[in-house]
Amino acid sequence: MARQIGEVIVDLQNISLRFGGVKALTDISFNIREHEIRAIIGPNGAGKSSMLNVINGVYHPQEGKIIYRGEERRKMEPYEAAGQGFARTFQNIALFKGMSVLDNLMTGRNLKMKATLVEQAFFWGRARNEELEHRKKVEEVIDFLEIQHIRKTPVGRLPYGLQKRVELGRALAAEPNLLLLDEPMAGMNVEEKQDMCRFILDVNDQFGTTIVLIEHDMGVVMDISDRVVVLDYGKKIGDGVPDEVKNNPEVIAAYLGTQH
Amino acid sequence: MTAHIAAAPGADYLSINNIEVIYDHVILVLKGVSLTVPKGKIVALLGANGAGKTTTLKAISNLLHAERGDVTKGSVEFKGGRVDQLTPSDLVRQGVIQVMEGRHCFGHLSIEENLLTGAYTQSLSRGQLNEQLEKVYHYFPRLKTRRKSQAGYTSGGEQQMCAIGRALMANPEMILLDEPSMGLAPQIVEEIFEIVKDLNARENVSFLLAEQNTMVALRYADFGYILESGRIVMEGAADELRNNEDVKEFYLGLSSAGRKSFRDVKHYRRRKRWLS
Amino acid sequence: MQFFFEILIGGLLSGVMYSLVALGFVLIYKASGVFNFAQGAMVYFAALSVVGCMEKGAPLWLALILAFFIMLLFGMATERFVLRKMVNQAPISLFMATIGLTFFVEGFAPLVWGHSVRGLDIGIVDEPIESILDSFGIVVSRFDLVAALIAGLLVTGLALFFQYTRVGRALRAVADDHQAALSIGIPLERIWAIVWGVAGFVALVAGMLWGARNGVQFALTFTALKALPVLILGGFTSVPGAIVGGLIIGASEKLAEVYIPPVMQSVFGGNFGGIEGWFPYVLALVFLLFRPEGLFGEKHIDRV
Amino acid sequence: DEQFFPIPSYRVGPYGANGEAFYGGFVDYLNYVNMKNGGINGVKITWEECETEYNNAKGVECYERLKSKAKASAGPIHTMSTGISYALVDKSAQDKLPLAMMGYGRTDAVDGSVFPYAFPLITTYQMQASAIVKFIKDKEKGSLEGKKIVFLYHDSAYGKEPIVALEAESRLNKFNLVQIPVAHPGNEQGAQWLKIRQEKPDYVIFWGWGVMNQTALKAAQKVGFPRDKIIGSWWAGSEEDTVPAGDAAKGYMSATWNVAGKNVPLITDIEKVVYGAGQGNVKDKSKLGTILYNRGVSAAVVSVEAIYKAQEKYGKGKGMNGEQVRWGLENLNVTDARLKALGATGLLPEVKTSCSNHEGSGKVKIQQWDGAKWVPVSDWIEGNKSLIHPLFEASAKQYAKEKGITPRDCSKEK
Amino acid sequence: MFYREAGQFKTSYGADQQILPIRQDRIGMVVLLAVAFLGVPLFASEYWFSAILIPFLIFALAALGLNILTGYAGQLSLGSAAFMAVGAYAAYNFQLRVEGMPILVSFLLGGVTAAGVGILFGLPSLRIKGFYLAVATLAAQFFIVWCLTKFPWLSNNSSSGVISAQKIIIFGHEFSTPQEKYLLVLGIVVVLALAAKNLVRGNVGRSWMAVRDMDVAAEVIGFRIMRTKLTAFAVSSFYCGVAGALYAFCYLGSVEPDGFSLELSFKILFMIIIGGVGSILGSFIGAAFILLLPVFLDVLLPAVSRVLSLPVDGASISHIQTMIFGALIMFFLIVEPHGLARLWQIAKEKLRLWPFPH
Ligand SMILES: Nc1ncnc2c1ncn2[C@@H]1O[C@H](COP(=O)(O)OP(=O)(O)OP(=O)(O)O)[C@@H](O)[C@H]1O
Ligand SMILES: Nc1ncnc2c1ncn2[C@@H]1O[C@H](COP(=O)(O)OP(=O)(O)OP(=O)(O)O)[C@@H](O)[C@H]1O
Ligand SMILES: CC(C)C[C@H](N)C(=O)O
Ligand SMILES: [Mg+2]
Ligand SMILES: [Mg+2]
Repeated sequence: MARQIGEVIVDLQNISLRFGGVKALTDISFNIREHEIRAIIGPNGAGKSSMLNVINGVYHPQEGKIIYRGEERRKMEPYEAAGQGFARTFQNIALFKGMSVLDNLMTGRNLKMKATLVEQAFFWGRARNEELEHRKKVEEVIDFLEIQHIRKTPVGRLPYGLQKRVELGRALAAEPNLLLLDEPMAGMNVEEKQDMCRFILDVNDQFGTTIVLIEHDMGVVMDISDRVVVLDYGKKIGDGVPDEVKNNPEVIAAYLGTQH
Repeated sequence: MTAHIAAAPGADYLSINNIEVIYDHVILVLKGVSLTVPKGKIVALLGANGAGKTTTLKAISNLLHAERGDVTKGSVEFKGGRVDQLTPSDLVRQGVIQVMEGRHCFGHLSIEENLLTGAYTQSLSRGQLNEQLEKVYHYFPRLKTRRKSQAGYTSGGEQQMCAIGRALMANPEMILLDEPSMGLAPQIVEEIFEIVKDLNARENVSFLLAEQNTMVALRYADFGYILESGRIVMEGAADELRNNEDVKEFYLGLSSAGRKSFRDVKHYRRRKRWLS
Repeated sequence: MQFFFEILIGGLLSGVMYSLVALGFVLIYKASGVFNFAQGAMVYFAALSVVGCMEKGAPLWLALILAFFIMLLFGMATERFVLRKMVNQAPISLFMATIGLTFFVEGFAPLVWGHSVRGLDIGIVDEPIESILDSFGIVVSRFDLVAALIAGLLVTGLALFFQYTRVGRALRAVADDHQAALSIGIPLERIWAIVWGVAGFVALVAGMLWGARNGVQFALTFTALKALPVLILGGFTSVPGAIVGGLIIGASEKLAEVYIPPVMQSVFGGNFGGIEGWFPYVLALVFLLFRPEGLFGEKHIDRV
Repeated sequence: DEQFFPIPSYRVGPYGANGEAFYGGFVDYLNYVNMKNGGINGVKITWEECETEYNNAKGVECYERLKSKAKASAGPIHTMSTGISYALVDKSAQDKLPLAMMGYGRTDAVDGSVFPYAFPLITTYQMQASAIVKFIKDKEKGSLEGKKIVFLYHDSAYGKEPIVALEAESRLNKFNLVQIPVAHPGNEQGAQWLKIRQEKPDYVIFWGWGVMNQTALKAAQKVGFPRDKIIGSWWAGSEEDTVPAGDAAKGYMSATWNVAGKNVPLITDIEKVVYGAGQGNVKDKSKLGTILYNRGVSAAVVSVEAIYKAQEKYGKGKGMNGEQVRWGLENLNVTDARLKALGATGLLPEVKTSCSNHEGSGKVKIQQWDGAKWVPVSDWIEGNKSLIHPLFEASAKQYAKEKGITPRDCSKEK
Repeated sequence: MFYREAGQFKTSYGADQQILPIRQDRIGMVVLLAVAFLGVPLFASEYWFSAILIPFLIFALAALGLNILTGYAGQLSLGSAAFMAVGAYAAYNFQLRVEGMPILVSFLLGGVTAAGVGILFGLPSLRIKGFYLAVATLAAQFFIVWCLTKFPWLSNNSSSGVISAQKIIIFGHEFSTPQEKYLLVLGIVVVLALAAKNLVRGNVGRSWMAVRDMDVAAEVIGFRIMRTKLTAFAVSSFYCGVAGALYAFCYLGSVEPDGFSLELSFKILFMIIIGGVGSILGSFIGAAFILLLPVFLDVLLPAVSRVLSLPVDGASISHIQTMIFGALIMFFLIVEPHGLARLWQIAKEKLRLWPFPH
């Protein structure tokens, strides 16, 4: 394999998160290494999505530390996380429904645009150059995901699977170094999942992007991830390479069931 | 295309005849779809994203209007009578209920209240209601533990269970299930299909289910239809479909060499089209 | 001090009058997620119907009953010709449709009943209660007390209805998601007809009291403007919120009107009265900064 | 020939009921002139209405629309709204169309040297305020010293116009003036009246409009303030205000520049001639003889008189254009004799205008509501001209300066 | 001529990102502008200028402003008239108090002042959403108008709060006839509309729409919600402010605070809803519709009643008009909740497919 799994970039230590009485996460620790594909699995309501939300600052855990590249991260807002190169997709698609695919992808590049309001109003100077330059980048993403034909379509009109792909594209457009994917393959058939896996692997491969992946399809998880962490009722019950996890009896009991 | 399944005696229960659906006056989505669901059977409606599965189900349950869609041709019959002009609630009273794709729980209501609204058409006594509730909780114990939570704050999977449970509260004879497995953990998926099977066997509930998870769907269904770009391209008994080479390759991810790892699939491989 | 209490009590009581109108908004919002701007126009229409029927010779009680049926009919017609066709549309479109409805009613009501300004005598004089005036030196109007009583009854009834009945629950479900409500068989048409009927009834009560107080005329539609801050303060979805919000707004605006202008005058010079017009809104706004969903409103759920 | 009247009127909206009565009377009189006399010296009167809803922007829109039809001939334009007339003052002068503001609008437009095309005929808010003070003073046996008067007003251009005058009066007569504004629309006056109750004034001068009027009367009743100590402006003194207030209105007084009732021969004649022929403009005949109806008739009477006057100068039997009518309005002389001939004795005061005085009268009556009708309780009272006129003359001068207008020299006008 | 794009290939992203990518549309726009600048002044009557065209342009500008806030950034506001008032009064005062202030700069500063006030009243939007925000913007509506009546300095101590706009003189030329005013307004509106179009298709526009469609996701992507919303309030109020200044200077000539009533705010809201929320074109169509409809009804109804010789009195006609106005609004919302601009778009889509139905 060409890519080299590197240092720990995000280290989560003893994270606990509560919503009123509901304990979404209890004392969870695990880490994410550079360039790896890290899967999070677990039954419904286990706290997987909440974990992602903690990582990119949507939720602030009551307890625990997040170490980012060796330094403890202070409480940060999602846009700051974005500034550090975190991008993500959502479990319930969170595309901007009223915009075209192209515009959705362009939003991914907002942090790199610097033109002022007035420049933009007159589409002049920096505004014009930026727009064209970033359009080029976005077109690369479009090519990569093979969504050329729907470039100008409002995303609301797209079928579910394509929306998922566009959402991935939006995250990619930001050229992230950490990509958080929340069930990117839910609601897809096998063929579409295969495509999606291909995209994820290629991103990981070509750009070295670190990926955190939540997924319920064990085939996918076992095939493409490097390490898997298993949550159940907010607690960590397993962590390791796929084969280890697959044979962990606790994981089998809580999540996989007997069929797998 | 018009070839009907050799249906069980008792004839067609639900049948759709050659319907065409247009959204927003311009977007033609279904181009003449016909299918039937015999009484007491489970029929799977398969197909890629955007093939029109959801649209078909909504055309049956009359929820299309709410999306500015229109059935412009064809008809829908249930128990021998046309139902395309009924309101959704009349249809529910007749026993046909749809579980919508994407959960659609009532976010501000608690899980239990969500379930109770499902029994709206049923005029039940307090006792009967509780019984009904217990039945649902029996199927989905997870819901019981979250019964007092506002549905909007429960996890994706919990909401999915809530939506299915809510439909069960209406004691339906026929359920249109749209992607029940989406976002559910594997063992819950199995559970849900077990529940489907159970209801089907014990209470003779018929199902029309739109699914992406072809593997599971075909395992539980009696018949299957495959929809592509708004047309039915293949139909047959479930085991027949399961053994069809094309279906195997494109919907089950199995080739003659068995299951391929997701890691090894090449992305230049393009789908074969039956129609184009 | 006595003056202060007088203002306070007067404010609380007129707040109740606002609550009455706010209640109509809450009902419809809670049950369908529609922000019904036409509530004010409905108050006008209801009051006009009462005096209209009376002019045709009906005694008050009969006029009230007739007006009730008229409002019921109106509610049903609204559902049939407008709302039904707009199921599942964006809230703002529905909101605009109700503004359209407002215009319609503002033209329709006087066309039918005539538009001269009329009085409405419901047999309660709006004079200070002597006994209170004598013993405390405070003016409390009998009329306002009656209004408060009626409002209290309405609120209790409606609150119970929403929380504990099958229909009440269904109404709340509809507000969350029209399409899902349809999918499980809640008959939106009927539900909406019911709600609009009830809202019509509330409008009738409000119209009767406001009409008796200020005369029956076009300006009754402005009662809506008094109700809006009450509404956001109490929370769009809360029946008790409407009453509490009304009390807070009523009392504070009166106190503000009396006590703030002199202060401003001493700072800027000039005459600063008339702050009643905006004070409730600013108060509500400040309030919202701390509780964005109002006192008793439902929290907005947004999750990823 | 024809004489066209552009009428930007309002019959819907919050003040629709008032507009209906006023414009009903106005149009009825025009019709009456046509039916009874075959027009003005044979010139048939035509008119077109446009609904303004008492809304400024709509008023301007209506004006523009009607203006194009008023090229050949144009009667005075009555907007019955201070706001709209403010917006039209400049435009009408530019278009050479006479703008009548009978009992409303800019007080300083009395100065015809600066405002050649604007006519606050008969009387203005400031003169009215002064007249009311005079009335009170008479009641108080000639002295207001140490008295307290509350001025309760609609917080708009309308309500604020008289403030200067009242302040001047309070300085002159040494009474204590307390100003209390009411926010539009004025359907809540709890706080204001409680404050009045606390202030215990001797009188309340009341400048309300629309729903504010009934509400005030009801609120006064609620706090037990005697109604016969409240004196309203002439826009707060019509049946539309008192009837809905019921008992609460009894004893309330207001100013007016026209009387109510059908005992004016002209009104009965209109009823006979116009309504007899089924050509009446108001649907609800009970409006005939009300304050606002009669006011509409008086407005029409003065307008028609101006056209007679203009025809005298520019040619009998011809339609008069805006400029000519303007001259007519500026040289009005409606004497009691003339009023008598019209059957309008006592309906309105005598009017005599000139270049420097576009008001022409400045007289009001005080009337009182007896529970069923308005009864005049005074004769024509003239405000304190020497006090008030300098006030608006100064204001007019300032306006001229701001706008770069060179005032006409009135001594050169004939 | 067929309305097709066939045969028009884009060879650069620049070309693809043009405002009007289809050639027929571009030609149409040029023709439209030529007519507006050259044709109309030749043929329109004075009535058309001062009663229809000027207010149309001004309202379209205000609607554009509101559309930026409500349509693009998703913040429902009922206070646009107040921001117009700020613009009008600010421009008036700049003219009045600063010697030799060029009028166009006054308009601009009027807009800037309104933008400042807009930001102030936009602050609550960070916490308050939806209808709560809408009602809260009423605070701006009532408070601002009240301030303008209460601080006489703002209206140069006019006893009634009414201001009369100064003369419009640009480079020594006085714009006094309706025709000249029309051209001035048209010029300003065209420039600002173009700027708005540029904004909404650029990064700011995308940030607005992102926050509108899903604020959490927008923040996760890196947009700062606060800055985005406040920019929207500022730009929107700027447009409303300039519109207000034009309203006072080029249309009414004199205004009073009460003229900028809630009713006016609603009217502007109507325009964008009927025209199309989130559409620049929609603002224009909406303004035209809302302004012309009453005029049309005014002319039509009496005519109809005369033809049918129905004995309807003036008041009834007015009432019927109000009814029809309301009914039509409901009708359009039912037929196309996304507004007339959307209908136009659908028509174009159909035309593209023509003669095939789908
Ligand atoms: N409200 C709508 N307006 C316009 N087009 C729509 C609408 N809903 C669906 N479509 C279009 O109709 C087609 C079929 O959609 P449908 O949702 O029925 O597909 P599906 O088979 O259920 O797909 P999925 O597996 O993704 O749920 C899609 O191309 C979609 O873009
Ligand atoms: N904002 C919130 N407020 C209250 N409870 C919450 C909130 N977010 C999550 N929860 C609760 O925390 C628990 C974990 O939720 P989470 O969405 O992380 O689950 P998940 O593992 O992603 O499940 P799924 O696979 O079903 O998506 C759930 O019980 C959920 O109800
Ligand atoms: C009838 C109107 C002229 C009175 C009104 N309030 C005004 O002066 O504007
Ligand atoms: Mg999740
Ligand atoms: Mg689907």
